[in-house]
Amino acid sequence: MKLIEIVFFFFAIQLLSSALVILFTRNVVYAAIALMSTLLGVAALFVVAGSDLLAVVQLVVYVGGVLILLLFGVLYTYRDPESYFEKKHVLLSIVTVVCIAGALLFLLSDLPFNYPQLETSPHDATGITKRTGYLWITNNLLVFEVVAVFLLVVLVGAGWIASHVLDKSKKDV
Amino acid sequence: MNILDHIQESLQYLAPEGMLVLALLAVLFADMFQATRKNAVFATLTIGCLLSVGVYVGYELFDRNSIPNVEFMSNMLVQNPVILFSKLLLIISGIIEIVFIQVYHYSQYLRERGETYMLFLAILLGCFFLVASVNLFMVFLSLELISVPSYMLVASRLDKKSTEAGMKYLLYGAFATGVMLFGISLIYGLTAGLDLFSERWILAFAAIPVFSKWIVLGLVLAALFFKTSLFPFHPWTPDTYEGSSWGVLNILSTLPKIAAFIFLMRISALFEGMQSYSILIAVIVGFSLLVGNFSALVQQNVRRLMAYSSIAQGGFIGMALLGGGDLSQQSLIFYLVTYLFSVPVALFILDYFEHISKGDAVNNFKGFGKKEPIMSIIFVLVMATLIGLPPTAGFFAKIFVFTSVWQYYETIQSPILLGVICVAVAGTVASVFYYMKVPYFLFFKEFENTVILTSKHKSSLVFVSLTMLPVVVLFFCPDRLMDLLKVIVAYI
Amino acid sequence: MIPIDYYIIVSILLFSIGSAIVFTRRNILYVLMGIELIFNAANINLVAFGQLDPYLNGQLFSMLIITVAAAESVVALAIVIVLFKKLNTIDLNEITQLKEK
Amino acid sequence: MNGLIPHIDVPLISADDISVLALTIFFMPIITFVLLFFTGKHILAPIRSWLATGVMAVMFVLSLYLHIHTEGEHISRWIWFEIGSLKFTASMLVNNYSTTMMVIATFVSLMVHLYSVEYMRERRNHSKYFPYLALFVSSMLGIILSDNLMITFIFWELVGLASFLLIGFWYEKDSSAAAAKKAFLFNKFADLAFVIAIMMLFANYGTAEISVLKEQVSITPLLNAGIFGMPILIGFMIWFATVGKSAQFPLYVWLPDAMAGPTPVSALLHAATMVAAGVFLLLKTSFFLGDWVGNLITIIGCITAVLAALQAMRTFDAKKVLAFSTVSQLGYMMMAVGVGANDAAFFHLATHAFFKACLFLSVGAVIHSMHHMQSHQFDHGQYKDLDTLDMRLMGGFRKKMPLTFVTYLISYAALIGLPFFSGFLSKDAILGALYDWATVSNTWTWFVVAAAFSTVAITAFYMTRQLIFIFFGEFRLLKTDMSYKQYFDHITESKWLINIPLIALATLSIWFFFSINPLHAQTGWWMKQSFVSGEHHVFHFFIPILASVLSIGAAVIAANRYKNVTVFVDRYVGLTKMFAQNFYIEKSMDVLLIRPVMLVAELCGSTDRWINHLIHGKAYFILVLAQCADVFDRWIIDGSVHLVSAIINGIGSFFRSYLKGNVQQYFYFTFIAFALILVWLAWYL
Amino acid sequence: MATHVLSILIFLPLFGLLGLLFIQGEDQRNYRWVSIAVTAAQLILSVYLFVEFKPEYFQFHSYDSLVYMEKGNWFQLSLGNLGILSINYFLGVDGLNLSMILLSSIVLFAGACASWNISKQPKGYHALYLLLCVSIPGCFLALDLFLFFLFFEFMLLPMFFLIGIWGGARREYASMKFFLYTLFGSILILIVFIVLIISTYNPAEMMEYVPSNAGYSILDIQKGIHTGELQDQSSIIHSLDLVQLSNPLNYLPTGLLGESNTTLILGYSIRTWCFIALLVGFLIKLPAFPFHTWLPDAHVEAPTAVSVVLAGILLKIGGYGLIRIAWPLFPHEAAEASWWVGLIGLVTIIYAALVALIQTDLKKMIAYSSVSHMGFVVLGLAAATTEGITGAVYQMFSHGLISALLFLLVGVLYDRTHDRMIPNYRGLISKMPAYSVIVTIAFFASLGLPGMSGFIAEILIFIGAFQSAQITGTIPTWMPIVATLGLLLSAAYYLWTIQRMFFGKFSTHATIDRTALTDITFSEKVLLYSLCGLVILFGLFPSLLLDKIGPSMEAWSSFFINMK
Repeated sequence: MKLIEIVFFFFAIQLLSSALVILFTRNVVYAAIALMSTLLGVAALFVVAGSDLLAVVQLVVYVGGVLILLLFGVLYTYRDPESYFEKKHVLLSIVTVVCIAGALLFLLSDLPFNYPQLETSPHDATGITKRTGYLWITNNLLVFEVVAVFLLVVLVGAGWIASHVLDKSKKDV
Repeated sequence: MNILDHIQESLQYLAPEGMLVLALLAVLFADMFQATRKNAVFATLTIGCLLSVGVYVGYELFDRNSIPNVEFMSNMLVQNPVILFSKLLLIISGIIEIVFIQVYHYSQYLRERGETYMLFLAILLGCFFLVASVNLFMVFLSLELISVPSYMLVASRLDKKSTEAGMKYLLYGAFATGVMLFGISLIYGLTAGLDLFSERWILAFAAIPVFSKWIVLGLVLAALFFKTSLFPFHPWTPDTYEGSSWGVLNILSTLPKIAAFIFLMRISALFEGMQSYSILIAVIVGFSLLVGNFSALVQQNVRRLMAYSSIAQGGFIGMALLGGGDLSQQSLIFYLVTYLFSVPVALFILDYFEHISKGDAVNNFKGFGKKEPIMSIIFVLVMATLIGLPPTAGFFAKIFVFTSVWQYYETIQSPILLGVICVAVAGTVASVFYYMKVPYFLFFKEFENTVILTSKHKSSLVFVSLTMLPVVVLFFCPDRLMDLLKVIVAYI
Repeated sequence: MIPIDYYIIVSILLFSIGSAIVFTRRNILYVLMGIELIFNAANINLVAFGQLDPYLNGQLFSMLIITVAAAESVVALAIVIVLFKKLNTIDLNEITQLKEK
Repeated sequence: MNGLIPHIDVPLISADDISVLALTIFFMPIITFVLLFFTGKHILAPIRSWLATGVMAVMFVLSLYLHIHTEGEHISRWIWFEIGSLKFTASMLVNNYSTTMMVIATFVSLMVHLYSVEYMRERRNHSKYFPYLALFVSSMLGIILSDNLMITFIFWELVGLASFLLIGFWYEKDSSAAAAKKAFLFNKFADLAFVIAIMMLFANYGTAEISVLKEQVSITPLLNAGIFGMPILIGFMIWFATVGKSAQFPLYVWLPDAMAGPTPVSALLHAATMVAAGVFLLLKTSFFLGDWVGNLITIIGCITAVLAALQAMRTFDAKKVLAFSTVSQLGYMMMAVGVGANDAAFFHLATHAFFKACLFLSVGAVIHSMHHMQSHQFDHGQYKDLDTLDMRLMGGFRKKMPLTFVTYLISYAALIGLPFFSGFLSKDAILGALYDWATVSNTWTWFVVAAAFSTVAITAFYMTRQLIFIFFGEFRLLKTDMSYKQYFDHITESKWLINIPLIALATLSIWFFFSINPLHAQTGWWMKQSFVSGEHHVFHFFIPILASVLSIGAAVIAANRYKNVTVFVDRYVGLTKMFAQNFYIEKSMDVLLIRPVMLVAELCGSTDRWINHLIHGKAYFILVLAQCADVFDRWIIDGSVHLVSAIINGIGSFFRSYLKGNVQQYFYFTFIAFALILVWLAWYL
Repeated sequence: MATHVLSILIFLPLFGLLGLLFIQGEDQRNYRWVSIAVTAAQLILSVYLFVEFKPEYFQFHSYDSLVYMEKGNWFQLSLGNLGILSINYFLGVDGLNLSMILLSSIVLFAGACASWNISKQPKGYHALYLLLCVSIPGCFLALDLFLFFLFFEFMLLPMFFLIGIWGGARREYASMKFFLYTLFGSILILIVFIVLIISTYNPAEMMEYVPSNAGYSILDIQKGIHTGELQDQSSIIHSLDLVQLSNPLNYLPTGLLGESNTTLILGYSIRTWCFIALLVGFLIKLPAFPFHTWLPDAHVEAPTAVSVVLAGILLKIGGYGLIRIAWPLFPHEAAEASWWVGLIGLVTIIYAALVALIQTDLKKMIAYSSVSHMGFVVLGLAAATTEGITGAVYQMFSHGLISALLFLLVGVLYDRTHDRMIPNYRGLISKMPAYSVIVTIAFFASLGLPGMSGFIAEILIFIGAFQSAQITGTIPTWMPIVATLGLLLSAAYYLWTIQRMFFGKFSTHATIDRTALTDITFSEKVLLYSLCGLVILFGLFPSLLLDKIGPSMEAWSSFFINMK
C-alpha cells in the first residue's frame, strides 16, 4: 500500500467517524467540534486529490466561516443546559445510513466513471492555483460575477432578517 | 478566438441581466439614502427597470432576423427566441407582482422596504439566468439565486408563522440543493462535463447504462422539482403558503415556476424521444396531480388550498413536458401565460378577502359575494381559468396540454401515460369542487361578518380586471398566441 | 493515484451520514450541519472527478458550492435566531405550528 | 317517403253552399262562447241569457232549413296543417244523417236554454253558465259535422271539457267537484282508445278521413288482415272510446254522479246529446265494426242495459233514477249498433233525446220548487240541509203542478214503451232487430234477447216507482218537518219559460212525429229516409205486444208495490243490496284501479327519493344522516359523507398524513418516495 | 343587418349589460326596464326571423338548408401530428332551431316581465338574467359544436347563481344539485365532442386552407383520405362544424369513430359509447328518468322567472341537443338504441306522472308534470318518423309556452302568500276567479286538451311513434299505446289539483294570510292571457309553426332513415 493510500484511508476514516459523531452525539458543541474535524478531513482528501487551493478555501470558508457561524448559532439559541442535549435515535439513524448508503452503493457500484483523461500528466500544485484563478476570470467569469451579486443580496437580506433581533422596539408577534 | 474578445462580444447579450443588476444596486443605494421609505421610489425604479428590460427584450424578440441562436460567456448561457420570450413572460409576471404589492395596502411592510425589491430583483435575475443557462454551473447558481432570496422573503414578515415557514422552506430547499449537488457531482463524473446542452455531453450521457442514468438525472432535477413543487418535493408548499404573506406567495408561485418549467422544457427538448425521461416525468407529474388535486379537495384553509392547487397546476403544466415536441412546448408556454395572469389575481383577491374577514378559512368568506360582487365575479372567472372552463384561456391551456400528452401517448402507447391522462382527467373533475368551494361560500352563504368594509379598492378592482383581461381575450384568439409560439419554439 | 471508486465510496458514506443527520436530529443546527456534510460529499466527488479535467470544472464547482453553502448558512442562521426569539426553541419537533389540521 | 304506409289520395274539396251554411251554424255558438266568456259579468244577466237563447233559436231554425235542403252528401275538405309533404286534413260532411242530428241537438239545446233562463235566474255564479252551454253545443256540432276522426276527437274532448265545467258548475258543492273530475277522468280513460284508434288509422291508412276510410274498407274488407288485424282493432278502439262517453258497462258509473250539475245540464248533456255522441260516432264509423267487435258491443250493451235498470230500481235520487235509465237506454242503442241495426239505434237515439230531456226537465221543475222551499227557509234564517233530489221527501206534486205531471207522464209512457208514444216505436225497432239477429246466430244470442225484454219490464217498474214517488201520495217531507208546510202550500205551476220546453218536448214524444202508424215505425217517414243503410226488418207482430204487456205488467206491479208505502228504510239484502251499491262497480274500480294507481304513485315517489339518494351515493348513509339539515355542506364541504368523497378523502389524507408540521418527516417522505420512484423507474426501464 | 341578424339577436343583451353597469342605486325599477327592453327587442327580432323564414325542402344539415347563415373562421390551431383544430363561428337557422328561437325569446320576455318584483340585489339579478339571454339563443343558433358547448356551459353559471342566490329556503342544495347534474352531463358531452374532433376532418376547410390541397375538390379530398393518399396527419383539419360532421364520409377511416375501427369496449363500439354519452348527457338536461331528480328541487327553490326559463327553455336544450346532434351524428347507433330510448321516454311519461300525482307542493307537481311531458319528446324522437319528430319539436315548443304559463301562475300565488302547498287551499275560485280561470286553461292546456298546442304535439308523437314500427322500425307499437296512459294520469293530477285547490268552499290553512289573496292584477292578466292566447293559437293553427318547420323535420327524418 502506498503512502498516499494510507493517508487517504486515514483521513477518510477520520472524517467519516467524525461525521458519525455528529450523528450520534447528544451535545451540540461536541457536534460542532466534530463537524470541524470532518471538514478538516475533507480538506485533507482535497489535498490528496491534488487540489491544495480548494483545501485552503475549505479551511478558510468552512472552518473559519460556517463553523464559527454555527457556533454563534449555538450560543444565540442557548435556552437552558438541557437544550444542548437531545434524545438520540440510534437505531433509526443506523437504519437510515445503511439504507441510503446501501442503495447508492448498489446503484452506483458498477458505473464506468468516465472522468476526463488527459494527455498530459496531472497538474502540479502551483499550476492548479494559477489555472484556477485564470479560469475564474475567463471562462467562468459570469459565474464569478453572479456569485458576487448573490453574496451581496444574501448580505443585505440576512441583515434585514437578523436586524429584527436587534430591533428592541418591535414586539414579538 | 481570444477569450477576452469572446467575453466582450458576449456582453451585448447580457444587457437585460445587466440592467437588472443595475436596478438592484440602484435600489440598494436608494434604500441607503432614503430617509422616509414612504414614497414609491423603489417601486418606480423597479418597474422602470422592468419596463425598459421588457422593451429591450421585446425589441430583440420581434426583430427576429437579428437573433442568432448563440451560446455565449464560454457556453454558460444561450440566447434564442424562446429564451427571450420567456424573459418577456418573466418581466410581465414581475411587473404584475410589483403592482400587486403596490396596490394593496396590507402588503405595507413589503412595499416600504427596499430589501423586498432587491430580493425580488435577485429572484428575477436568477430566473433570467435559469431560463438561459446551458451549463450546470449556471443552473445551480441561478437556482440558488432564486432560492435564497425566496427563503428570506418568506421569513420577512418576521412573525411566528412567517419565520417558521421560512425555516422550513430553507431546510427543505437546502436539502433539495444537497441532493441536486450530489447528483451533479455524479453526472460530472459520468459525463466528464457540466455543459449540459453540448453534443459531447449528450453523447456521453447516452453512454451511461440505463439502469442508473435516470437515477442521477433524477437527482439533478430534484432542485427543479423542488422549485416547481412537484411530487415528491412538494411538502414544503402548504406550510410555506400558510406562513408567508400573499405578496411573497405571488412571487414564489409564478417567477420560479415559469423559469423552472421553461428550463425543464428545454431539457425535455434535449431528451426528446427518449422514452425513459418521459416516464420519469410522467410518474412525477401523475403523482403531483394526484396529491395536489385530491389533497386540495379536503382543505378548509384557502392558503393551503391554493398551495395544493399550485402543486396540481404544476402537475398540469408538467404534463406538457412529456412529449417534448413542438406542440408540447407550445402548450407549456401557453399554459404558463394563462397561469401567470390568473394566479396573481386569485392570490390578490384571496388576500383581500382574508384581510376583510380576518381569517384564512373558507368559512370566513361567507356571503362576500354580495358585498363585493365584482371582485367575487372576477374570482369566479379566475377559478374557471384554473379549472379550465370557458370563457377563459385556461380552457385552451388544458386542451393543449391534454392534446400534447394524448399525441405522445399515441406514439409510444405507454400505459403510464394513459394513467397520467386518467389522473389528470380525474384531477380536473376534482378541481372543479375545490376551486368552486370559495365561490360557493362567497355567494351561497349568508354574510356573517360584522366588519364594515370600508376599504377604497378602486385600484384593486382595476388591477384585477386588467390582469384578468388577457386571459379572457386569449380565449377568443388562442390561435394568435399559438401561431406566435409555433414560430418561436422552432428555435429551441 | 487513489482509485476513483474510493472517493465515491467515501462520498456516498458521507452523504448518507449527512442525510441521516438531516432526517433524525431534531435540532436545527444539527440539520444544518447535516446539510453541510451533504454538500461536502458532493465536493469530494467533484474534486475527485475533476483531478484530470483540463478546465478544472470540478474544483471550480466545489469552490462555488463552498461559497454558496456559506451564504446559505448565513441566511439559515439569521432565520434561526429570529425563530428562536419568536418560539424560544429550535427543536424541529416543536416547530409544528404550520401543519395539516 | 312513407313507402310502408299505404298512400291514399285524399282530395281537397272546397265548401259548397250547404257546407257554408253548416259551418255558419257551427261557428255561431263559438262566437257566443267567446263573447259571453270574456265579457263575463260586465253585461246584465238577462241580456246574456237571452242572447244565448236567441242565438240558439236562430241556429235551430237554420238547422231545420239545412235539414230540409240537404240532399245527398256534401263533403268539404281543407288542409289543416302539413309537415313537409305530409298533409293533415280537416273535413266536414253534411248529409241527412248529420243534419237530423243537428236539428235534434239544436232543438233540445234551445229548449234547455229557454228552461235555463228561468231555472238559473236565481242561482248564483251563472255568468259562465251560458258560455259553457255554447261551448258544449259547438263541440257537439263539431262531432256531428266532422268527417275526420282527428277533428272529431278534438270536439269529443271539448265535449268532455264542457261537461266537466258544467258538472262542476256548483263547484262549492264537494259532490259536484268530485263528480266533474270523475266524469272527465272516466271519459279520458275511454278516450285513450280513441287516441289509439287514431294512431292505428294513420299507421294503416295514413288518414283519418271517415269518407275516405269508408271507401278503403269497401275495397279491402276488414277481415283481410285476420280477426285481430289492425282494422278490426280500430273498430274495437272506437267502440271503447264510446264506452266512456256513452256510458257503457263498466265505465257508466260517472253518469249518475254527473247529476250533481244543474238539472238543465243533465237534461242536455247527460240525457239528450252528449251521451248520444258516442252512439252517433259509432253509427258514423260502423263500417269498422266487424265480426267479434259487433258481438262484444251487443253483449256489453245488454249488460249495461240490465245492470243500469236494476240499479235504477233501488235509487232514491230523482235525477239518478233518470240517469240510470239513460244508461240503460244507451245499452239498447248499443245493442242495436252491435247487431247492425243502425237505423233502429239512430231512431231510438232521436226519440230518447226528446223524451229523456222532457223527463229531466219535468223532474227539474219539481226540484226547482223543492229548491224554492229550501231557499225560502234559508231566507227566514232556518237553513236546513235538505236533499232536494231525494224522492222519498217528495210526493203529491200531481195536484200542485199538473202541467208538469202531464208532460212527465207523456215522456214516461214514451220511455217505458207504451204504444202511441215514440219510445214504443224505437224500442220495437231495436227489439225486432235483436230478434232477427238472434234467429240467425247461435244459441247464446237468445240470452241477449231475453235480457233486452226483461229490461223493458224493469224499466217500466222503476219509472212507475218514480212516478208514484214524485207525483202521487202525500208530500212526505212534511212528515219529518212540518215547517215546510207553508211553503208547500204555495207551490204552483212553474213559470211559462219552464213550461214551454216541457210542452214542446212532450209533444215530440208522441208517435206521429216519427211515424203515422203508431205501432210500427218501419213505414214511417223517419225510417224511410235514405241516410240509414238498414235493410228492412221483417215485422214480428208478437214483439210489440210482448213488450207492451211486459211494461204494463211491471208498471202495475210497481204501482201496487209503492202506492201506499210512506216510510223507506235504507236496508237492503242480497241482490237488492248489490243494486243499491251499483253492483260494486265503483268499489271494485276503487280497489282494482284507483288505489293501485295511487299505491304505485306512492311507490314511484319513494323510488324517486331513493334514486335521489342512490345517485348521491348516500342511500347507505341516509338513516344515519336523516337529521342533517344541510346535506350539501356535509357532502362537499366536510367531505365525510359521500362515498366518493370518502375515497377522495382517503387519497387526500394519505398524501397529507405526513404533513404534521415536522419538516423532517417531509424529508423522509420525499426521500423515500423519490427513492421508490427512481428505483422503480430503473427497474421498469 | 340581415346578414348579421343572428349575431345581433344573440349579443343584444350584452349592450343591456353595459347599460346596467351605468345604472347605479338599489332602485329596482331601472334595472328591470333594461331586461324587459332587451328581451322585447330580442322577441321582435326573432319574430322578424320567424316571419321572414321561407321553408324549402333540402337535405338536413346542409349549408343550403340554413338561412341567415353566419360562418367565419374563429381560430385555427395547429396541434402537430394531431392535425389542425379549426373552430368556426357558425350560426344558422333551419326549421328546427327557428321554433326554439321563437320559443326562447317569448319565454325570456315573459321571464323578464316576471322578474318585475325582484328587490334583492336587482342589479346582479338582471345582469345574470341578461347573460342567460345571451347564452340561450346562442346555444340554439350555434352550429359549430364548440360554440354550442360554450353557450351550453354559459347557461349553467347564470342559472346556478340565479337559483343559488335568489332561490327559496334550500337554494344552496338545489343549485348545487342542478350544477352537479348538468356538469356531469356536460362532461359526457364534452368527451364526445373531443372524440368527434379528433376522429373527423373537414374537407371543405382542407380545400380552402391547406396549400398542398390547392386544386382539389371536396370529393378528391374525401377520396384521398379514404384511400390513404393524404397521409400527412398534421395537415388534416379537424373541426366541429355540424354540417361536415353529419356526413359519414368525413370520419377518418382509422380514427376512433372511423369505419375500420373495430375496437370494442365492453362489447360495444366506440361510436355506441359516444352515442350513449351524448344521450345521457342530454337526457340529464331534458330530464328523463332516472336522471330527473334535480329538476323538482331546482324548480321548487328557483325564483319564478328562473323556473319559467328553466322549464320553458332549458329543458328544451336537452331535446334540441338530441335532435340536432345525437341523432344526426350517430344515426345507426341511434336506430339501434331507439328501443331503449323509447322505453326511457315511456317510463318517464308514466313514472313522472305518477309521482306528480302524489305531490302536495304545487310547484313540484308541475315540475314533475314537466318531466312527464318531456318524456313525450323522447318518445317522438325514438320514433324518428316525420310525424314523431315534428311532434317532439312541437311538444318542446308548446311545453315551453305552457310550462312558462304554469310556473308564472304558481309564482302569482307564491308571491301573495308564500305558500304553495295544495292542501292549504280550498275553493280559490270564489276568492280569485280570474286567476282560477287562467289556471284551469293552463292545466287543460298541459293535459293535452285539443285546441291547445299540447294536443297537436302529443297526437303527432303518438301517430309518429305508432308508425315507426313500419317506417323506421325503431320502436314497437305497444309503446305509444302504453304511453297514452300518460294522458290519463296528467288529467288525473291536474283535475285532482283543481278539485282540491279551486273547488269547494273557500278556506285556507291557518298560516296563510287571507287578505293577501287578491285576484291577479291587470298587468299579470295581460301577460298570462297573452301566453294563453299563444297556446290556443298554436293549438288551433298548428300550420303557423309547422309550415315553417315541417320541411326541415321531414328532411331530418329522411336523413335519419337514409343514414341508419
